[in-house]
Amino acid sequence: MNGRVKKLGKKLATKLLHDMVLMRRFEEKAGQMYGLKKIGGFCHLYIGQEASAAGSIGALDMKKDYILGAYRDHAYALAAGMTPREIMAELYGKATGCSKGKGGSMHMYSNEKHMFGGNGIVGGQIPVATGVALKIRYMEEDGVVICYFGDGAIHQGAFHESLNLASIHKLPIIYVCENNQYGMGTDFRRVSSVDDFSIMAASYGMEGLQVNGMDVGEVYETFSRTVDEIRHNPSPKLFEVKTYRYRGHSMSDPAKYRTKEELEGYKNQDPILIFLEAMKKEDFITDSAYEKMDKDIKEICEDAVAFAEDSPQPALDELYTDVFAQV
Amino acid sequence: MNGRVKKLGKKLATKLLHDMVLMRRFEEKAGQMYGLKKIGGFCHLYIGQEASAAGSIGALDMKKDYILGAYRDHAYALAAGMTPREIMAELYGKATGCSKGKGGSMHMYSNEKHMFGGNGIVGGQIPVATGVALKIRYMEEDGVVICYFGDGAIHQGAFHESLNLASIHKLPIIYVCENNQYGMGTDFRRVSSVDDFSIMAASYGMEGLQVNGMDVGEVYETFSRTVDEIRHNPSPKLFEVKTYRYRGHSMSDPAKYRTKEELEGYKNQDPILIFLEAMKKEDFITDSAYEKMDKDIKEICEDAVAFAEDSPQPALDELYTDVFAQV
Amino acid sequence: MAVITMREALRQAMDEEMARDPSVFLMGEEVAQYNGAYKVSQGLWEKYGDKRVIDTPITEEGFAGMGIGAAMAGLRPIVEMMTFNFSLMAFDQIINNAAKQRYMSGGQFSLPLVIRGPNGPAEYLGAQHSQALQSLFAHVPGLKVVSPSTPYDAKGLLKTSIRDNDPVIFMEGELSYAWKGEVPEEEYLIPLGKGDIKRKGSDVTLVSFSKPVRYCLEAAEQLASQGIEAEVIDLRSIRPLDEELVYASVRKTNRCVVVDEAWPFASVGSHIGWLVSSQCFDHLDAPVELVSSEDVPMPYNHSLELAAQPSADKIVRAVQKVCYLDPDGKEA
Amino acid sequence: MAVITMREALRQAMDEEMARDPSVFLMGEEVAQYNGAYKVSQGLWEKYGDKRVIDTPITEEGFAGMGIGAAMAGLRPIVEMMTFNFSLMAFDQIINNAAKQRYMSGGQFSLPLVIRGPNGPAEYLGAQHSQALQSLFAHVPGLKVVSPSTPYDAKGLLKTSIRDNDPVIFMEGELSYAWKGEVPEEEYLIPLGKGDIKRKGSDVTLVSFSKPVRYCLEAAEQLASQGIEAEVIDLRSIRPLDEELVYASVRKTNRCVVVDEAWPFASVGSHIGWLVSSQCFDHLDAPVELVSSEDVPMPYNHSLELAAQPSADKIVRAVQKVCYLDPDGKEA
Ligand SMILES: Cc1ncc(C[n+]2csc(CCOP(=O)(O)OP(=O)(O)O)c2C)c(N)n1
Ligand SMILES: Cc1ncc(C[n+]2csc(CCOP(=O)(O)OP(=O)(O)O)c2C)c(N)n1
Ligand SMILES: [Mg+2]
Ligand SMILES: [Mg+2]
Repeated sequence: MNGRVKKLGKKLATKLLHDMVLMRRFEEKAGQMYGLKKIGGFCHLYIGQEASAAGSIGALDMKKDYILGAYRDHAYALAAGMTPREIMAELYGKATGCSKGKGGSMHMYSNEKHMFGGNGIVGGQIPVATGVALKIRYMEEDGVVICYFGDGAIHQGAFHESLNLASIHKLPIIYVCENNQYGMGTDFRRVSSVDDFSIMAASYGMEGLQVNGMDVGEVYETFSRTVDEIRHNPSPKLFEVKTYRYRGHSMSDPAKYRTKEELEGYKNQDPILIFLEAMKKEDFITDSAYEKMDKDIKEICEDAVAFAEDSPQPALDELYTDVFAQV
Repeated sequence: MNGRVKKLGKKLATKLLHDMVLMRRFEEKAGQMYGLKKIGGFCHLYIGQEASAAGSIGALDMKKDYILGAYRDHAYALAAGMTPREIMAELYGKATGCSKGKGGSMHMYSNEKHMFGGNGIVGGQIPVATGVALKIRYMEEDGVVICYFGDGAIHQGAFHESLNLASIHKLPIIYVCENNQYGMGTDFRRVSSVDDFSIMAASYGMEGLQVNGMDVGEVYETFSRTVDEIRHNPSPKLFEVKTYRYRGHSMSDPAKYRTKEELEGYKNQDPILIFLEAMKKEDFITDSAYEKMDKDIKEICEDAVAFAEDSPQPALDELYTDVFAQV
Repeated sequence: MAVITMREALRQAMDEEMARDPSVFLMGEEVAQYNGAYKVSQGLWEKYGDKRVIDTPITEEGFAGMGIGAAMAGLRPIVEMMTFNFSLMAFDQIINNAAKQRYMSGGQFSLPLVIRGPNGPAEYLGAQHSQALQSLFAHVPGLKVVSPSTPYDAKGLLKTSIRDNDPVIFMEGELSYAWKGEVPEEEYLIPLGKGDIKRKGSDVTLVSFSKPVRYCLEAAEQLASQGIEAEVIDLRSIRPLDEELVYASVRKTNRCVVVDEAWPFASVGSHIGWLVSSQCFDHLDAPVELVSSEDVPMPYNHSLELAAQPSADKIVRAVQKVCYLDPDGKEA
Repeated sequence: MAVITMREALRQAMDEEMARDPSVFLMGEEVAQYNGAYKVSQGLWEKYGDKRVIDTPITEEGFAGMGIGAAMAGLRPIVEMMTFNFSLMAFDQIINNAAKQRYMSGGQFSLPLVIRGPNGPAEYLGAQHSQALQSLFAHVPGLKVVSPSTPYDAKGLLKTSIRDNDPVIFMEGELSYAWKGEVPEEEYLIPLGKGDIKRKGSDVTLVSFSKPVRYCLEAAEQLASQGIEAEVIDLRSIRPLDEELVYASVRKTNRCVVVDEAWPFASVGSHIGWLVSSQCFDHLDAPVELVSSEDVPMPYNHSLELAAQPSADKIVRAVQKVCYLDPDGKEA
């Protein structure tokens, strides 16, 4: 890990650390506000998985690249450069939310920042992401799409259909199965006939790879290399990013289906913790600099909450807008 | 091939030959009646593919085993033991048809003979067949299901979902991709990222195999061995049976998408022709015995047509029956 | 009589039918070890084990089709959709196979299959997770569609549905699982296709099913205080539909409001609106009103999502309209 | 004016729009090298090549979703469903993504997407291949649904649909591709949401769309010989719906028959039946009649399948009914 951190260089490493801490603190705040009933419905937190979004989206150029994911989407939105304010306001259902309070936790969007949405339907985003990649190829651009989905989603037919389509059209897209070991309460091994999803790539004549999703350095390096390759020579890939979520599936899940030991085991390889340690060893960061970073980020999250609190509810006639282009 | 024919023995070889010739003559007759406008709609003929159905269903015990296929289903129905009369009458839409004239060419069914249907939706039968296999396992029986589908169908999401389900439940089912090289006018290589479909089995921790579908001996032997294995030790398999259809996709397809040479090339390895030759070499059949067999079969097909011609139309109130269990 | 929740009533129905008939089994996402996303299958896995309570991968098309095949082969599967929003993934299997196999085979196959799960608006979940989809299923011949509003009805109807030899789409109000009601200890069944008069009345007929029946009853209370006695008909099953019960009531009250929490266009609600309009043509004193959800995807914001749905207030206003009264209950 | 087929009119619309706008492209099964299963895309692949006329694998969910993504990113895809029967495989993508992305994103995304193909009863194909599925799409806010009955309308409406910034479900009568009609050489567009009076009349209003419009016109001829002048309204687009055109006519004729070749329950037809019943309540001299397909899966046998569908004769009988006449045209 340490050689890798050195290679990243101080600036980049600091950015990746910052992104992960922002995700962590933001999600903690969201969870807290949920507990205070400021936020309702489902709220799927990304805590534990930060290295995946930070490392992979960190390797993109969001001017030309695109991301799409499922409902556990706050962190992607942050990494794409959307503001904590507009994301928190969306969780609050406020008019200032990125989706005007009409989308909610599962539907973070920014056309401008190329975040093409969370999606509430397991697997539903996979064909859509494939279409975004088709547009890149059609327009002869050199962008890349990353499409995130879970270990539960990989069995959906939409996965199979999309990968074949992407392969025959040599589309510039990386399909990322974030295997956090569980789909709701189901250990992925119970509903899967294989335990290494990257091998599924072979059915589509595609490159497949397992990536350690607890190590942001490895994630960044792998994606950075791959994105570069795809820009010059478009073709789809399937990556299985091995990761873990610390919280329940959503806020209402007590997560009784796993042991405390298992959870603690993962927390010991916490992506932020180990990356911070490695950075310290490289003298990329000091304890006090980290504390400052964390403090600033916490303030950003507080500010996001304050912004959301103070923001207005959408007007009642917003109910009827945005159904069609013109009403 | 010859060693294989010897191993089959005269009786079995004669049966397989008979079954193939029956399919061929029946389909020729159906095509002829279609030309005479006695039959309308789509009519997908199986000519050229006979070794696949004859060899695989020949290896089943239709008292306990089951078959399901797509719309190119007349030959499966024959091999399952349904009568040429009820199949032809169904093509005519007559009350005496296996489905009372309500199903038609794509919907041959016999609950009694365990032919659980053709299906008009590409890939639609794959989950259904998986459920039939679930029933076998649930009831702790030792039957086996064969589910047929085409090279066009294998890309459907239903395929992916079903194979995973079958694998995690260790279901007794053989998924048979009859790769006749084309899905309608599309060469399978144009829409597929791999050219050997049997490798897809690996995504489901399943055994996969390519089988020469022009050689009924190889088909029979492979299925017979596999069925036996599954009866004792239930688990799903994926077989790609390489075959070829001589006619257009359906009666209305002029099949301009392939060359005459290609078609002739396959006709030179015609499954009936080569098997007949091999049987002759083994002294399992003489020319005159074959002529007699062929003549008898042609009479059976004539009889089926006469039966269909003479059969009554369904009564008009049949329109309203069979929607629900009781009306 | 015991007072239990809708959730518990549904669980009892499945439990009793599984105990009674070994060919009945349950499958779906999280139904076994997790006891169901909405805890409707609580305890069933512990009692019946892996064989009869099956956790599936997230593959609605695959396991719905698997249920269809198992039903054709003689089992009696209960397939849980975690919510009916996800059943759209399985739409081809349900419409093209479940609804048609009996017909296409000339009556050779029965499909004793129940597809059940929560349906209708939820809270703070947005457009993809908050849909009342009954109209899509009810449109299709070959499917029965049931949607109860009370624990008593839910239990009796689910038991009947499990014993029925046709595919039944059994839709449970996602927000009504905790609703309570009396359910007898002894066994009972409720036939499909029989509506129930949940409140007698002489001035207007309210026709509904599922969760909005409660809004109708609330509205009826409000109306009573204005001197209007509403008859509340709970259809309970949408297909088959108890048309005569509705017509008899409207021929008595001469006024009708249909309440359906689905979108209005080509809905069960507007269909009943047409049926009543044409079958009670000579009896109606006012046009049939439909109180539906607004014709928009469901928004996330809570005020907006409430505004999108039927409510007791909206029903009261609709009744006032068919009675030609202004909002104060005076003649308009 | 040139007389061309519906098939050719649709082809011209796509051709002209592809020539006009490089972001328009066509994809679907067999649309390119095979020129389309129903030859609607004849010649387009030869003209525009692999990039803009794309043969897809048989994966409706996959390529429909791909169209949605491409549209969100700025292209204008035309997705051909070989027939709409197969679109049920893509139902989740269409309902949960195409119809809702604009709303869920607070208006950030346009979806300039056309999903088109043949719809409605075919011949000798049985239950899975012979369905009129417009009601399923029309139920869902966020989708526009268009279904023309003449080559002229087909061309003008398809061009407008391709330029429209919302997802349009464009449904072509499978048995009407060879129908002929006049189409001008010069460019024209027809707005969505504008119905067309295909025949003027004063005694009864026939409301329909797509293929059955022709049956209405045939019926109107028969009725004219009995002294009944029917006004035939072709809705052309179902969503948006030209309600006012219908109401104005019914307020004039006081009688209405709706003709829809879909199943009756929760259909576009019964919805219009309810709309007219309630909006023209004071003008109707008889209940609104609906001539739909029978409420059964489509049988294969030809006599049965014809009996299952609307016909000019059935429409005549329905008109006689709303005019209180017996089948000989005498007062009943
Ligand atoms: C089609 C569909 N089926 C079921 C659900 C309910 N559901 C929501 S999340 C989820 C588990 C998904 O697990 P996974 O793909 O591993 O993603 P993770 O939550 O672990 O990030 C399920 C079953 C859904 N939203 N969509
Ligand atoms: C879901 C669906 N999509 C499209 C079709 C139209 N269609 C019928 S057969 C066919 C080609 C299938 O090819 P393949 O699976 O190779 O089978 P084969 O006809 O060669 O036996 C297509 C596209 C259909 N029936 N169902
Ligand atoms: Mg997971
Ligand atoms: Mg093929």
